[in-house]
Amino acid sequence: MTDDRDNPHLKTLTKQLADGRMDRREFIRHACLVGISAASAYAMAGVPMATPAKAQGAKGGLLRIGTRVKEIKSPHTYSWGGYDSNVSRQVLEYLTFTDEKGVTQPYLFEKWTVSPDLKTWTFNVRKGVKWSNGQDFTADHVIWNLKRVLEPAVGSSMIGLMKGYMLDDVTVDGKASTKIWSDKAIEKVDDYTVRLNCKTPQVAVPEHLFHYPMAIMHPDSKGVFEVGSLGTGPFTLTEFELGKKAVLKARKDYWGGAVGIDTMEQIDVGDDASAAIAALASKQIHGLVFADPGQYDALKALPHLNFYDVPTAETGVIRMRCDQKPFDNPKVRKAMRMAIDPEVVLKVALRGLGVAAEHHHCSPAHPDYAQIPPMKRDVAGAKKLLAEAGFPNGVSSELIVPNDHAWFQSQAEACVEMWKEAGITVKLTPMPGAAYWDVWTKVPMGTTIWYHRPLAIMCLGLAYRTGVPWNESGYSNKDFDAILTEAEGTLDMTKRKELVAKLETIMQEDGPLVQPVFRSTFTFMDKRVKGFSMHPTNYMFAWKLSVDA
Amino acid sequence: MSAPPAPDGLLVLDHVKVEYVSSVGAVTAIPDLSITIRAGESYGLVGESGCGKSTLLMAIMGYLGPTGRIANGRIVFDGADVSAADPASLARIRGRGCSIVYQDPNAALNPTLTIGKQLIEVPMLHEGVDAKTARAKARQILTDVHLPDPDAVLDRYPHQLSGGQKQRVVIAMALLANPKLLLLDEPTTGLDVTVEAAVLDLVNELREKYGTTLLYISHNLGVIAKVCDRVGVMYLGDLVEEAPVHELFANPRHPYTRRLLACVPRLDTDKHTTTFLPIPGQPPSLAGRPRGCSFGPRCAGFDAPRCGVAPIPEEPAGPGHGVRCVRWRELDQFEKTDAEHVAPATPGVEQVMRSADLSKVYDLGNAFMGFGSSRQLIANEDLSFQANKGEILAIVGESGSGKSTFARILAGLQDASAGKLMVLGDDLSRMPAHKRTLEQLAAVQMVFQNPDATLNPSHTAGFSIGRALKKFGIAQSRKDLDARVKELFGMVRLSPHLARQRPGRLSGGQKQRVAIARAFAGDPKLLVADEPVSALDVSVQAAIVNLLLQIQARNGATIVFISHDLALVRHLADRVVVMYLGRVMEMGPVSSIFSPPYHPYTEALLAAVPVPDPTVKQKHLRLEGEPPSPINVPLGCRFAARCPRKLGPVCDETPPPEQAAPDGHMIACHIPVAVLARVTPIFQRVQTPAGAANPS
Amino acid sequence: MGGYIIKRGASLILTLFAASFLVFAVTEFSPSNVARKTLGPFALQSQVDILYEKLGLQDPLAVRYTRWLGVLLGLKADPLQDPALGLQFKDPRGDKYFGNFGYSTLYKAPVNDVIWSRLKATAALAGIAFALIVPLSLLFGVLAGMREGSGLDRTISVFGIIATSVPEFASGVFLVAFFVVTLGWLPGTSPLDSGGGWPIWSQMILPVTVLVLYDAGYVVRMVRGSMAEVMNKAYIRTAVLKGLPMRDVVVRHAVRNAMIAPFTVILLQINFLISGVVVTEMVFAYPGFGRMILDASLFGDIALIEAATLIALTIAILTQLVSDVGYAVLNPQIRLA
Amino acid sequence: MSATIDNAAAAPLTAPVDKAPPSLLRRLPQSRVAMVGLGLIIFWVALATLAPLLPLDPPNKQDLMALADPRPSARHWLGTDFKGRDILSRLIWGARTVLSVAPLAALAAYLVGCPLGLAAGYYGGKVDTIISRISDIILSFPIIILYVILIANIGPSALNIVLAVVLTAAPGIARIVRGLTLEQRHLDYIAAAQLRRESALYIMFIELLPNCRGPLITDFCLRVGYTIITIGILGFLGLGLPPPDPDWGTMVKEGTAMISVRPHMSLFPSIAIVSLILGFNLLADGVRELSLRD
Repeated sequence: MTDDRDNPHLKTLTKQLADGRMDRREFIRHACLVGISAASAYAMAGVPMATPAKAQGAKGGLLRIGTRVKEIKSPHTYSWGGYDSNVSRQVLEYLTFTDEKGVTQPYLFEKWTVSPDLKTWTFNVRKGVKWSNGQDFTADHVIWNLKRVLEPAVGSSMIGLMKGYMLDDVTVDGKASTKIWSDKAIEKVDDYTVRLNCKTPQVAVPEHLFHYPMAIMHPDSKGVFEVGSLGTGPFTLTEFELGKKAVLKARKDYWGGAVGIDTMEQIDVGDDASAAIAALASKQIHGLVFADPGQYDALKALPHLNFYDVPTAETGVIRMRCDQKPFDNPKVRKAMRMAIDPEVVLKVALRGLGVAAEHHHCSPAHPDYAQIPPMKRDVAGAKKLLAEAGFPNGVSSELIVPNDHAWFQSQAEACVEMWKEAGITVKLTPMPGAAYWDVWTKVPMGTTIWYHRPLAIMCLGLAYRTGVPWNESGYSNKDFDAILTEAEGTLDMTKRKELVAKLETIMQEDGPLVQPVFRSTFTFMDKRVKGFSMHPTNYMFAWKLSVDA
Repeated sequence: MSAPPAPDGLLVLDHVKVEYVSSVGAVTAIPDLSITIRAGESYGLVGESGCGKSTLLMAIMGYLGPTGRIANGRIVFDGADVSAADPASLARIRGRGCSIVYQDPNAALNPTLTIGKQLIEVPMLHEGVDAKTARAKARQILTDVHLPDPDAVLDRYPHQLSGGQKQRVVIAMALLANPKLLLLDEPTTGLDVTVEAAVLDLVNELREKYGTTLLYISHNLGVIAKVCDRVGVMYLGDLVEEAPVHELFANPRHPYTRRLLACVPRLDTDKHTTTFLPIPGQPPSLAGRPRGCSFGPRCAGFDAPRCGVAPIPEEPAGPGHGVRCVRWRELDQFEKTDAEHVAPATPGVEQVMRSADLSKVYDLGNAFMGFGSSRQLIANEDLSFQANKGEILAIVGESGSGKSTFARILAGLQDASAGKLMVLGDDLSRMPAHKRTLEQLAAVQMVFQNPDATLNPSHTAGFSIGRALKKFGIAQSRKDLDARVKELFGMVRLSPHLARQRPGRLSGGQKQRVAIARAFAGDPKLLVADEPVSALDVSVQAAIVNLLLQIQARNGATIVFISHDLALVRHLADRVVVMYLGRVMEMGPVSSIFSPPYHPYTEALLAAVPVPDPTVKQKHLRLEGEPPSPINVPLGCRFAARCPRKLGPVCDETPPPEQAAPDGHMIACHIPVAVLARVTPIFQRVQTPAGAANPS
Repeated sequence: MGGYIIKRGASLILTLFAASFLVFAVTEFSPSNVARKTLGPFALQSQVDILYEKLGLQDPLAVRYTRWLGVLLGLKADPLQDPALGLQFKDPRGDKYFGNFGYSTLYKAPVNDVIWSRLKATAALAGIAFALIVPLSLLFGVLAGMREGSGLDRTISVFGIIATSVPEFASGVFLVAFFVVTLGWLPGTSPLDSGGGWPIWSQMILPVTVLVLYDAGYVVRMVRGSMAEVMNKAYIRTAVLKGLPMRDVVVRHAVRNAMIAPFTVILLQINFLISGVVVTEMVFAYPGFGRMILDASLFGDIALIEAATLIALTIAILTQLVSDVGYAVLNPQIRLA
Repeated sequence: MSATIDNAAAAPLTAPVDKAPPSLLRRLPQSRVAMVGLGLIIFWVALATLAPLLPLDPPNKQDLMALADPRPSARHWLGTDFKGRDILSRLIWGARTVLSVAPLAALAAYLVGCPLGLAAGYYGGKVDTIISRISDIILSFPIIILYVILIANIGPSALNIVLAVVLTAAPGIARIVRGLTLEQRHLDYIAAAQLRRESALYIMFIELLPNCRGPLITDFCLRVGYTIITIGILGFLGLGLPPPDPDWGTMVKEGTAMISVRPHMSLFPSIAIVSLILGFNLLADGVRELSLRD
């Protein structure tokens, strides 16, 4: 607790909390980010800390989860947290832990402190953590992992995430590449202390450390994860068959305590929505990693299942390429938004499991979300705008829908119907998810998955700032960029929210996106499974779970 | 016939009525038929296609299929009523009492079982003997039917045997059951004439040996004359006449029988002396069976009140001779014995076609990538003969003789490998149709064998004639075309409205007439007729032959007539070429071919011809085996391997010289013509009934 | 016979050659490229570009095809396994061996690690289905064709035609609704894993039923047609008129001849069962070959598609060979040449 | 040397000459099987043709009221799908797609396959070898694999489905036509045409092709049925025609997730598919039986 009181950010935060500029939830989240322990943060916020779901004690037994069993060999280059990392997650752990409420807490890092300028982060490695071969877990292990994910040749998506504050652009053999900005960027203080010296201020470093490719591997693994791989986690992988199943056995000597189950099996149920339902109905599996809105009604009808959900900032952005006709005209883009009633999309595509959005990619789940007047559906207004833009007879375009998110198509279909009334003709073209990622920054109109991110400004910065790699729409607005930069450097929540409100307005008026909904992620589990809670990014933590006989 | 069943009848058919039932109702195939066959007798049933003779056979075997049934009457075999038999006793009758020899031995044998397996089933089933005994028995029977190397045959599959061998196997199979009655359903149809003769010899021999009763069915009066004691003539399901064989041929009493006999080519007449008397019209469908006499509508003596009201009763016309005709005594009043005689064309001296050393060799496969040896099939070799204007040149030979190949080269459907083929001054040997000028094409046209394949089933009868007229530039406008088509239909005696019918609605004879009209569309100088009548019933055949002769008499075309039927050739040819395995054995004017000196092969052919006259006795002369494959031809004389008069190695090693005999007669043989001339004629009349001409 | 085998072998190789090129050419139309697929959606474009160049993906189709062929024949090392790329792609068999299908970009594993277990699973499914389809179709086909037009014949024919008209996805879906959801008698998916309390044999029932229903309908009709034709043949009449009882006629004389025509068709079903089970595998989440091909095609995993195509084609052509040989055995009139 | 064969034995006597079988089409009513099949096809063709005139919801219209209870009701006779769209309307409008794409695809395959088969059969030799070899290669492909690979790569659209059907079906058609051509090539009416120097094209298309029509009509019906299955399978595998326009296979697929609670969503589209396929299969069967009766 004493450490917490010394935290340089504490004063600002408590002041904001006291002034009412920051609500309690935001306070706790920020306090934790800057290294204040969750217990202290909750105490200071005056919120009783929910007892974190504790392991149920070693009851033994088998847990079977339906998923897709994909390739898992290279955790540092995983491309999606939903499937692949859920196998390794039970073996390989992360330095921090962001809970379903967005509060980041210590994990393999026991605690941390950050300098007032948010550039120097000092992390303390938890003592007593042992690899599955009995070896102690130390700072060297952490540094090996950090350096590895930032090595361009490895190809980890951590590069994209940490590039802004850890990497420099360089040219290698005439090709754009990156390198760590300074030799001292990753610094070993002692065997149990690691320091990150950032190029620019960054508040979200601990959250980034929970990003799914940041799994902590043993250096001997050379970055390969397979049956028998060393890990600090509660399980070891004993069996793996691609596309079929993965079997994980509980460790007896896990540092975190007793593991609720003996064995976890992840069973591949395929992409077919009905196969997963059938597997649950016949009790071949206890639950799913996550379920699709298309499965909701059927699963709800199965009496032996519990429903779990959590609101997220996950969304499918229908983005328009601002440098291609007719979307080079902001009036057309706005008309596209005005023709949509987000409530309809919410009902049709998500069965109401989510919230209506306001076309600016900032979610009420984000702490820096600012409430501005929502865009009302206005078909006449949309038509008028189109006419002003020089399209009195409406416009037409083609919308690419990657087919790996079933609800995207429902969303698109709902939108198409509404656009039709405004004289906008949109042709849907489904595309395999894999193929979409090759054209996602090129097609005139596409639907892109944006997973939950803890802050609204993170989303805006990743996707809409001029020239950033993931700016898929080619959107470029100097005012927007300037306000965004200002917001990122503003720790004062009230001020930041004011800035975010401006950003949101720009998005609604000028932005490149139609964004009707944020979804809740949800799943169903057998009632015999205890201790489960839905994580917004579909992560599973099997050691917390137990299965009643 | 209608007499009460004789007590000694082995098989008694008593007022049998057979029907076929279909969704549209029952059709009567046999209205009311009674026959009694006595034990030890050989009874022949003769009639044209569709007359119900095979139906009758199947009724006797109790095997009419799901749609057929015996609607009335009884079939009593050896005291048991077949028509009322339960399956078990029916099986017993089939297995032990009454066996059948089928028309097409290729189809009658199971292709996937060895001969042995198919044979031993019979004794194993019906005599309960073990496989070994049964096999021994089968072997014995195969020896009886004169199959060489019976043990090897037992282990062979049907496709490894020749047609004649298969028919012997089928006969053996029938005999294995020790039947009292043997039913033979056209057992030699489709076999070469020399093979046919050998099979008929066998039938006669076995009959003597086992004393089996025979019921022999055939459309071929010559065959019936050879093997039967008593003959019944069927028309449209009715037995119109029944008599002992000599009586029937000597004194036919029914108009149909008489007409039928008048259509059969005989070896003692030809086109100069006789004209066939075809039967007008065509048989009605079973559903359209006329009232009264079934032959009425086609009969010159039809008298409606007498013939067209009630079923015609049988009347006795002599001892054992019955006839179903109310006017049989008045026959001479309406039956012309001599039709309008058409003078045949007179051959000119102008040469229309001449082949010189014409050869056709097929390369049988370049085996894949040089594996296996490449083989040659010599279809024609060194053919040299000619045909003059207005002449009918017949080419005769058994299957594999190469006569059709020559026809196809001549018509332009194939080209020759070597030699010359001069037609009207042009060498066409290497000019298949697509290289010939339209004039050359029009000059040589062809009539094909199979009436069912000669017209495109998708187009009307007039269509291809119209195309030919257009192509040959004879008519272009619709009107001209229609007029010309009408004219051609008139020429072949077809009603012009048939031009708009598709072939499916035409009879075989009508189709062949259309084909002739088509061939004459371009006014050909040379007509190639490849067995144009061999697929037709004898009465239809007669009409087509008459037609060809008439047309030829009118336009003087030369006809190259390909045939296997020596009697028919005797009737219509001016000159004859006899071919064997691709080579000419003998050629000359028609009369010289049918009298000594004979080439040994021609002699054997003539000895095998079934003569529709039981009073003619043929010299007994049979060939061993069957024509060898044209792939491995002997070096010397092609016929040496089967020649009954083979001299020795010289025949095998040296090609025979082409010896000239009088009248442009040529015989290719090592035996001098003078020696060949010292043989007795093939045909001898045993007892000459009044009025019969001397056979040549 | 030696010539025959050489001939068939040459035609097999030629077919595989042509087909693999065809597939290679078709995948050209697929959006995205191997580099992007290898690195995944979140890799930076610069990373993708580097790999793109290193793999020589800018080369013309023919060059890339030759390279792929070289890897397959063991003449060239698999470029994706080059440690310099830092991709962690390593085939325990080495990077240069005959039959190296390369690396699956979808599964991020050597194709040889992925493909054979799928094939085995599908072979099990197909084998059981085949083992049922053949006797069932023969029995019903013979029964129906034995007496053409009889009540039994009509019933079997109508059932056959209905069965072939119900696509596998429809029958699969309704069998699940009935036996899994409503009755709870059978498991709804077939992961071939007994952990969920359902023994593996119980997991095979529904997929096999779906396949048998769809396929047997077709084969029954083929057999029936052939049988009916044979029953009209003269040699059957010969057998009947020899006095053989009906049973002997059918068993000894008809069945073998009736098998000749459908024999090829029956063997072709192996072909269908190996690859055509994709729908069934989808419905039941069966970890098989068909589903793998679908996944690979959707992802555009060229190496896997090529491998699967070659294997499926080889099976198809070998089946054809077996059917030709069997045909010759059944039908003594045929000589292999 | 063969003579007419008097084989009136087991079968009824040969058809009377003056009453030869009329064309297949006119005899169709004789086959109950064919009539049932034709009835099913006509039923769907009629519905598809009349679709714009029927008092139906637009097929893509989402009835938000129906989301809560999508079951069949007076408003939506066959219920709605889980996006609130009227299933009856989608089935009828979907029939338009199926009934145009499937026959069109089969027809296109015939346009390619027939000339190839005719050429292979008529010319023989090298032409035959080349055409047959290419056909063999394509026919060796397991058909579904070929469809999946093709459609997954060139994308699902009506045109591409037609292309895929042409590529996969044309070799089969060519093989059938080749066989039928070989049967006829040596028949005398072809020789007769050659003897009046008809061109090869004329012989192939005017003399040979019309006589192939019996087996080809049967094959065409079967192929349309099979194409409907294929389109359904592609839809079920997620390679169906692009949304939101109704595609039967996709409808089944979308409904399968709900099968346990809302069976109507996949039941009705399945019945529709089965009925239409059955229609074509029955018609094919009837036509075949009729042509065998000749």
